[in-house]
Amino acid sequence: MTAIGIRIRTLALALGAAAVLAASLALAQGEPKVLRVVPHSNLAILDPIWTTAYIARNHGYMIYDTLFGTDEKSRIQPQMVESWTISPDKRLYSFTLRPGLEFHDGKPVTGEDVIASLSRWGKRDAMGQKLFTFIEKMDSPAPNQFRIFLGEACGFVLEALGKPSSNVPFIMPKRVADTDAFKQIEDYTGSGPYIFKRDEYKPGDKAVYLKNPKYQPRKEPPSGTAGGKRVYVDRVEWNLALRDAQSQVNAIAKGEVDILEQPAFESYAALKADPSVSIVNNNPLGFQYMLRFNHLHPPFNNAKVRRAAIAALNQEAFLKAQVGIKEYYHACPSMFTCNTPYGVTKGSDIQAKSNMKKAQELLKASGYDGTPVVIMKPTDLAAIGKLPDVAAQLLRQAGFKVDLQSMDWNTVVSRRAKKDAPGAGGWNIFCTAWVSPDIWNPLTNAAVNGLGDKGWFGWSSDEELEKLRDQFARATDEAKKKSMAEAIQARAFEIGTHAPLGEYIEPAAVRKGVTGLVTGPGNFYWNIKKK
Amino acid sequence: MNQPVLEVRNLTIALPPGGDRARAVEGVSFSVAPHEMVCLVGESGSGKTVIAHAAMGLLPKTLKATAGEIRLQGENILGASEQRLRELRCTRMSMIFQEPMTALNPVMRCGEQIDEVLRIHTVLGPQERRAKVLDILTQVHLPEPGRMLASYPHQISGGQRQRIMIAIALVLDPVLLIADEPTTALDVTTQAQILLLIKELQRVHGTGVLFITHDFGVVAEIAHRVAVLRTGELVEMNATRELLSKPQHAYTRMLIGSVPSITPRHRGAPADAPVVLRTRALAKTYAATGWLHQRAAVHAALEISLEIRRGQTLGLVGESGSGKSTVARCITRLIDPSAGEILLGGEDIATMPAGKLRQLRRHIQIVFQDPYRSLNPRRSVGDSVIEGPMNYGVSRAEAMARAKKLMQLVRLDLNSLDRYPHQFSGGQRQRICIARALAMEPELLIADEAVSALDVSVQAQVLALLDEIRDRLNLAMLFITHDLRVAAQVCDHVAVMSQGRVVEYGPASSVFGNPQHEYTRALFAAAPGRLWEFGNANARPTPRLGFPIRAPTPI
Amino acid sequence: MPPTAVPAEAAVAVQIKGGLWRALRGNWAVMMGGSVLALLALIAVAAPWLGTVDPTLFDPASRDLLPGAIGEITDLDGATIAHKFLMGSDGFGRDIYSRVIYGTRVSLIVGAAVALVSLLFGVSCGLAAGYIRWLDGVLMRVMDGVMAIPGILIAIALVALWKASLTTVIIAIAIPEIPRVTRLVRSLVLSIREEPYVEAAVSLGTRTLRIMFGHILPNTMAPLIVQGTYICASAILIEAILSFLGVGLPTDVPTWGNIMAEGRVQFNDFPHNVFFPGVFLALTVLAINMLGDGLRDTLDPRMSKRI
Amino acid sequence: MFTFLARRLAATIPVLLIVAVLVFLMLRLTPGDPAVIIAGDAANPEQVAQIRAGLGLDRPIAVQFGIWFGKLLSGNLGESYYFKLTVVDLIAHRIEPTLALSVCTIVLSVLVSVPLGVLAAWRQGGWLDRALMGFSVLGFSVPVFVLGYILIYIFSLKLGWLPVQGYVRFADGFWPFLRHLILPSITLSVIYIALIARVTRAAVTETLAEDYVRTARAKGLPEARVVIHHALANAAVPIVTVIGIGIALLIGGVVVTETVYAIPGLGRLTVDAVLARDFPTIQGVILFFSFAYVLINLLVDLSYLFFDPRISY
Repeated sequence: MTAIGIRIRTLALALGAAAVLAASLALAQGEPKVLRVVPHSNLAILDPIWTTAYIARNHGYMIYDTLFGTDEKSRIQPQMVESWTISPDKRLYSFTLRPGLEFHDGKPVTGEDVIASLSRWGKRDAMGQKLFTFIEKMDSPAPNQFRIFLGEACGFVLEALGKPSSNVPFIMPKRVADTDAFKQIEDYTGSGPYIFKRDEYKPGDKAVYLKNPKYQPRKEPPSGTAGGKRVYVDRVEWNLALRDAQSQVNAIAKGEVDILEQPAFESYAALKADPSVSIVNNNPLGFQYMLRFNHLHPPFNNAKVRRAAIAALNQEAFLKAQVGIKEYYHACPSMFTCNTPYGVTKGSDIQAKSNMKKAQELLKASGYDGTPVVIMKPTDLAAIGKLPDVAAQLLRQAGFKVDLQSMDWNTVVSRRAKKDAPGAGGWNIFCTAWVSPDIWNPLTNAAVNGLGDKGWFGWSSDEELEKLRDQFARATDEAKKKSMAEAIQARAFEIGTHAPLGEYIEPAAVRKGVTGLVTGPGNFYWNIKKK
Repeated sequence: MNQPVLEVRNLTIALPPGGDRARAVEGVSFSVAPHEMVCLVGESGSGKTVIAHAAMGLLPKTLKATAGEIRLQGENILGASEQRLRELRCTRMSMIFQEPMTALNPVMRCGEQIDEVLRIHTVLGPQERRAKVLDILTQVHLPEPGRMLASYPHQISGGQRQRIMIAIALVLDPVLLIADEPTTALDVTTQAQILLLIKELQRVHGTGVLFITHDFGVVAEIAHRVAVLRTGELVEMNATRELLSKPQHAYTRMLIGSVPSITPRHRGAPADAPVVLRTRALAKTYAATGWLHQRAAVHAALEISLEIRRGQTLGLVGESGSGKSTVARCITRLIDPSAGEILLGGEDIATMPAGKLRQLRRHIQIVFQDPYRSLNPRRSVGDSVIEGPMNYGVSRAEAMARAKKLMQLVRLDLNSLDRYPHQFSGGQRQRICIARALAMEPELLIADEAVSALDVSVQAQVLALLDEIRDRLNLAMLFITHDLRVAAQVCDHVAVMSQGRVVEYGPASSVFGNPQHEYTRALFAAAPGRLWEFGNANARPTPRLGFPIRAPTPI
Repeated sequence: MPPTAVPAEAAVAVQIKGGLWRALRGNWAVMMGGSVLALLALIAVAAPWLGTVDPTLFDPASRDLLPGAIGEITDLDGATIAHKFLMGSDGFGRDIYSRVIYGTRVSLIVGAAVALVSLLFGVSCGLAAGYIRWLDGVLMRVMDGVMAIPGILIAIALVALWKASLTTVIIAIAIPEIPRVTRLVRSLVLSIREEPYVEAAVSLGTRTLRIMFGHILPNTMAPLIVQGTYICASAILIEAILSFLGVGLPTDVPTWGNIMAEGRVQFNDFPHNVFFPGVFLALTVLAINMLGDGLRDTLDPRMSKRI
Repeated sequence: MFTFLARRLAATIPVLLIVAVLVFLMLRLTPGDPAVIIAGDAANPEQVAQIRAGLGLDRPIAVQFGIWFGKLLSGNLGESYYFKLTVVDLIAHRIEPTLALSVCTIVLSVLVSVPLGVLAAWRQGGWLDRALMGFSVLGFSVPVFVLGYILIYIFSLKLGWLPVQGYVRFADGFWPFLRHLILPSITLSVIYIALIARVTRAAVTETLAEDYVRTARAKGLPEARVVIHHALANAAVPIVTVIGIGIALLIGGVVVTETVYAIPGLGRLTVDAVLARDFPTIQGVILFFSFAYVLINLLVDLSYLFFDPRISY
């Protein structure tokens, strides 16, 4: 037997022995209740203030708590705040925190922590920046109290503090909140219902949250981000590796995962057919697609061309192609999402009551000289991947020349920040999607503004629009706000800041034994029971 | 007493369809008795190797014995089962092969390769086996058997490896040993030792030996009886002495006639012909460049001073590794010499830069040994021949005309210019190479082992052609060979080389007549069949008693 | 090496010209592979006339139709025409049959172009490395460097980081292949350089350049052609993998990889999205590999041991 | 022996150096600006500029390379822009799945392909030979992910024997660890088996024609012994070589297999890093894979000593 023969034999023996030993060791641990969740994208950045990514916001809701919350009816409800008073001239707001609020490291939550958290939030969030233009100073007369002094009265203080979606004003310990707003925080101590298990966190693999035993939920039933955040499971695991749509469907069918936050539209047919899986619509307000023009460069530096384009972009075509499931989408003329306080329809006839022929006439009348329109198409983001193709086809039918350029989402994000001409690495059109709370308020809706260079990508600029928005910010009574919203939207449609492309919902898929999903603009994991 | 060990009766073996002939072997009958050495002799393709493999039951599936029988001590091999054949091999009959370099398993120690036979065929314990292996190693005169046991084939010389092969074959004392050209790939001196060993072992063990060869010198040296084969048929069989001196069949006569005689032919070369090329203290040293450790520098050629005159042939004779090819390649500047001068018509081309050298290259042309790799397979014969002249501005038409004339000179029909090398035999290709060299109208033609790869009969024709060309065109020629007989026929002057040095240099008659240097004498002594006078239709035993074969000290 | 007395018939040179075509026709693998490939090339060229529609046209109404269903397609100026979806439709409502047929074009172009580019660069580097001594060391170290980086990773990085277009994909797939070709050519050149017919050419006074291109290059043709077919086959496969990973050609460009990448989302329920392009892809790569094997056995039997 | 080791190691250093330079240049000369991506969508230009300076992207390329290479030598591969972790930790997290998958695949492939190759060579022209060659050409032709989906569809969904996706760490129990690796290993090893079987067949066919095999037969040895101890023993070097070179092919397959089976390995990490323009991570992972490739081929060279005594260093 030469050496090689001996080598192979001993290798085989070693392998066999290992297998037998291990099999006998199959130990059955006591089964703690584990909730296995597949979030809608990979959790990479853990600072919900530093980035507006929705996954970071969901992570925030797990480990942090908020002063106020927004219930299912979009009304602001107290969360950490016990009681608050507003001075008659509406320029002094003083709040008292409810008792028993503690951070994970055991220290009580104080006014100082709140002030530090709010000021860090105010530097990055759009609505926060607006609010801080009104704030003179903030102070904490007692450990469980804090007061906000306004230079001028404004009507959206509570709406800002209870803001449900991106850059949510989470409350962090002062030592963490003092980190510079443009550097990511390193410490993940919060006062929310779950504790973040930092050592088990592996980006791209999994994130782990343990139940916070000392968390004292409010009495009220849970509703949106308001109400009591009771926790019925011991541990929540986010599976960050499972992003292939077909594997997700297979995994939940086999019970290897409990919740799919946002299955792909194509998966719903299979999920509905599966008896062991139920579809739960936890975000009725859903999302709105949007098509943004680049106002700096031709052809969309001319308002008439923008309106001709809006006329051609009928929402039905987009929704049918991208979502495809009748009951999950509906056209909505409003820029601030339908059936929300400011979901007005004024000015939307340009899009709602138009057809291709009208669009072609408008385009001829606009003096469009045929310069090609560069549309950026993300290849790796299924949720909005098909919108650019539909836009290209519709615009071509309307008479535009279209150059559809494909790239991954990160290139889209980096290119839309460039102000160069479309030919030199710039762009003309890109599409995206917002969760309704981000755009249902004229102040938070990034697209509806006229700030020009300092505004959101696309840089639409219009003093008239800015004046209207400023008046809206100052208005305090509801009726006045509603009429201001109508004026803003009419103006926005008039100058064609962007084209809303319809709304849709992406309900979660949940294993039969899992109940108690909280409805709201994000995915929240309190109040969930698992058999 | 001696019932024949091996009896072959009208053996017929069929070739697969599409071969150049229907049967590899046709109705061959002969027998081998104990203590007897029978030689099967014939040119390549004569079927001698096929017969040997048939006897051992090693024929590939494509060659089937269709008639006749092969009896090993009465038992018919052709009918035997694979299992039975395995039992017989190495126990009753053994075989040794031609290429010692590749006949042993390179990744297995030599001792183990012998031990393997004992382990399979006997029930001896490890100690007994080891003793038996050491014993057979001493029988084959291998130095330090202990070290030999543990060494790998690549660590020992060709001759030693052939002795290991013989040890493997004879360790179980078979009655029949088949030797398929065992010494053809060896040096002349090593070949002599192996032949002696086989004769000695035959005397001791009484084995019947079937010896296959194409070299009549070897036949003369060791055979008791000889069978001559041509294209699968037994042409003639007789005792060695009768066959060599009175060959009956015309083919046998032709074969014997083609073997050049060892005594040089007088050529009357004028001593005062102008010198074409002279070398002074030419040397080539390969500095071994081990990265971390310095291996000794190898002196391939040292202090070589020769001269070649117009109309004459200088022979460069020596065993492999003696440096004769290195000298030739230095002269043609295929490799750059380390020292010394090469004077071509007065100019020293040893260190001349490539640009200037190119003008002088036309004057020296070379013909290589391997006919199958000397011609670019992708080019027609015509293009190969006219490539040279066209390099020096000769128009295509004129070069083609010259090529046609050369085809006639080398006796090939004109249309071969349009065909491709693969459509020609070895001998024909060598003629094309000669034509290609002559197309340059060189002053010096170098033949580097130009005929060694050819059959004896084809060899004779090419040598005759070279002679005729040398006389007709009054060329100077440098003829490199390891075969003394060929050197004797062709050369006017002979230089004998050993380990990079010229040990003897003079006119052929004096060098062959009475060699001065001890190495030259050993070389002649080792040449097989020197007791016989070849060179004409039949061979005569040389009147003077040649000196007996002494096993010169191994180099 | 002592001269071998028995002439070696083993020098298996290739029968040239007349004999070559007969040998090629005789080889089963070459015929099979060659004819399938020719058919695919024909399909690629005749794509518009094979009952196909514009592959990028889609109509949300005819989404996810099963093979053989009748649906409608809206063309550029808005008119809708009835259309029989032979291979069903994808998530956009595009006709899979047309996309697969047009996909043949892209895949064959990618395969051929990658093979050409890598052979071109590989041969020139290989010849240079084989013939020019000082260049050999430097060049081969760089080639080792490129070869050490797994090909797929280079392709992914280049395609995703440059803008995704046909040329980027071709360059990205070709770059990792170049070192392999270079090493093959270099080893061939080094062995052919030692052949007597090259030394004879030197002594005939032929200039170095003429020797390189007149004697050495022609004799590397056989192994190069075989290597070229293997590169072509693996290039088509890698293009499909790149699309699958979402870093390949833009999804509106119909390639088999794209169709499968988009279709994989509903693999269990609508396998036709992946099945038809998968079959075409496997068939093409199979045909090219068989052609490669066949060529290897006919052109250069010695080559067969170097896969 | 030691001199060879030193020399071979020294030879790997220039190769790794070239790999480092190539990877660094390849990424720096591409469009797409990581600073913008990291700044997020609502950031304004000043913020982007701040981040860009923070990451040192505004300095000339040569300086950037100097800094990066300096840190590389000290084992610090820099910090991932995208994941708030050093690249070394990131790789450490993600290495186990890829390592497990690769080792299983290599062991499975070698145990299957070498015997198959030897049998095909021994019975050359027979049905097994043709079947194997057919399988090997097919193995090269079928895309890995299609094969993956089919296997999942049959063995996980329909038959329910094996899990659909995911990876269980070895520490969490050997049997679940193995169960999660069976399907991915089979998917990945198909192409690797095709490659090794084809080379084994070619190498053994060649050694079977050698003189020493004929001598072995002339010694009356049983056929099995002739094929294994004489033919296969001499074919070991080309076989081991292709296993070494095949690693590059394997890494390509790992990336796809990890995507299909949702295994959080280095392959998947590379794709995510590339999509997120995370230069340090891309460089770190590619360097890691290249270093592994060079190391494995070094081991292959060393194994020559074991397989072929003629090769002495």
